[in-house]
Amino acid sequence: MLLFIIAMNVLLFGITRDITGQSRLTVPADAGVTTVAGLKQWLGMHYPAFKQLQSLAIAVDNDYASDEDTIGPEQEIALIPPVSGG
Amino acid sequence: MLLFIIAMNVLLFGITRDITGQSRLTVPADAGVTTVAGLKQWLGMHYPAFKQLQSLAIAVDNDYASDEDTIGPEQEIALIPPVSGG
Amino acid sequence: MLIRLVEHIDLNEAFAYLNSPTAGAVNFFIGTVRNQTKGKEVLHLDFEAYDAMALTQMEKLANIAMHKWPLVGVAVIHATGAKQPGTPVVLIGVSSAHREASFEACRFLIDELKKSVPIWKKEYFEDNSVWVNAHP
Amino acid sequence: MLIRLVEHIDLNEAFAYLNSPTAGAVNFFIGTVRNQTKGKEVLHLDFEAYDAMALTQMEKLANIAMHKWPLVGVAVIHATGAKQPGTPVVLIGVSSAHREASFEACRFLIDELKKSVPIWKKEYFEDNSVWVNAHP
Repeated sequence: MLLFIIAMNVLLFGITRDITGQSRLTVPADAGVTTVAGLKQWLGMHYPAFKQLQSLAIAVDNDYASDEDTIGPEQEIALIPPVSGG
Repeated sequence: MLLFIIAMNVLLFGITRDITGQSRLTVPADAGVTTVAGLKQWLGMHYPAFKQLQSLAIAVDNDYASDEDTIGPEQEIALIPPVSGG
Repeated sequence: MLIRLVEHIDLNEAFAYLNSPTAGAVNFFIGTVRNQTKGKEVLHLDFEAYDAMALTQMEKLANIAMHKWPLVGVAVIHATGAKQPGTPVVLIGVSSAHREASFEACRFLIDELKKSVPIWKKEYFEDNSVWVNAHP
Repeated sequence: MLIRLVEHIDLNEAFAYLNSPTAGAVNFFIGTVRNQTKGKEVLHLDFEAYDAMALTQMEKLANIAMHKWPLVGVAVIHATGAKQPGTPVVLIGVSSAHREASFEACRFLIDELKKSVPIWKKEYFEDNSVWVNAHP
């Protein structure tokens, strides 16, 4: 199954970029992440500093995603820490 | 008494100027007008068309005046038909 | 406070006046001439002001707003003379640290200006002209 | 709809876009950089956007506003990059036939933009820098 053999890229912005020192993360193909909830769990294990944030949303293809939404490497996935525009 | 021997000028704007064909009215010295209420009464007699207006306020020295306010020729008096700025 | 009767409204001048390092919010309301009233085409308009009293009343409203809300700056500017549809005829500008105050004060100022500032609008249609609001 | 991420906000461009003979009311909210946060001097700021998503979300909000109110035009413009105190960083512009709608829609758009559009502000002080809102 394609979903499990290609790693998934996750775009980072704002403080998540500062925390990781990177502008994108790679979720390995063998991590078994197929939903937003799964991604959040994986992030919590690998980047405990994210848990200190006021919130951390996941965007899929430029829209806010829900925990149950499925995700895969063909989508544009991004972490959205608390916004502060305006 | 000075108040009664000098005629009183009244500035006109908007529709009151169109109704009278003048930009100011003169209230004769012998009309005995000494209050805003008196002026309104005098206007009603001489310019019945004013009664058709939605409202007609009197301004004295750049402020809205009340019926009981006294007026005289030393003040700047104006008729304020319904405003429509903005 | 920037209180003016002008021939042409200059948005940039108003913004330059209101903007300040202590302000985080600037609100503008700009009233423009519409090309119709109740479905009838307006060809042009004329704004007449009782200049001295209009400026006095505009300043009075600006002072009330400055007391009611924590504002940094207030601009109340009205145009007079002949105007074409699409032309700005009134500008209310308010700056404050936070947007709650600037929104509320901006709304207050335009609402009150329309009620009490001695300025009159005459609309010219194809077949007649009307002093707006004059008759019931 | 004028939906943009820009380096510099141009008020005149937005007004030219929003102004129309069918509109009688134009509202602007302009957010500017304040020189202090909780009494601490802000030296400068940096705005970072997730460009594609920010534009998508700004357009979505503009569409909601167009459906909720009878609007003539909507502009949602945000600046990105390094900014000095006093600089405009966000502009919401709304035009409509009557002012009720333009005031309400303008307020709605800035409130929602601040909640959901993926743009981040970093404030630089004398001794440190902070991503605004990031931590509880």
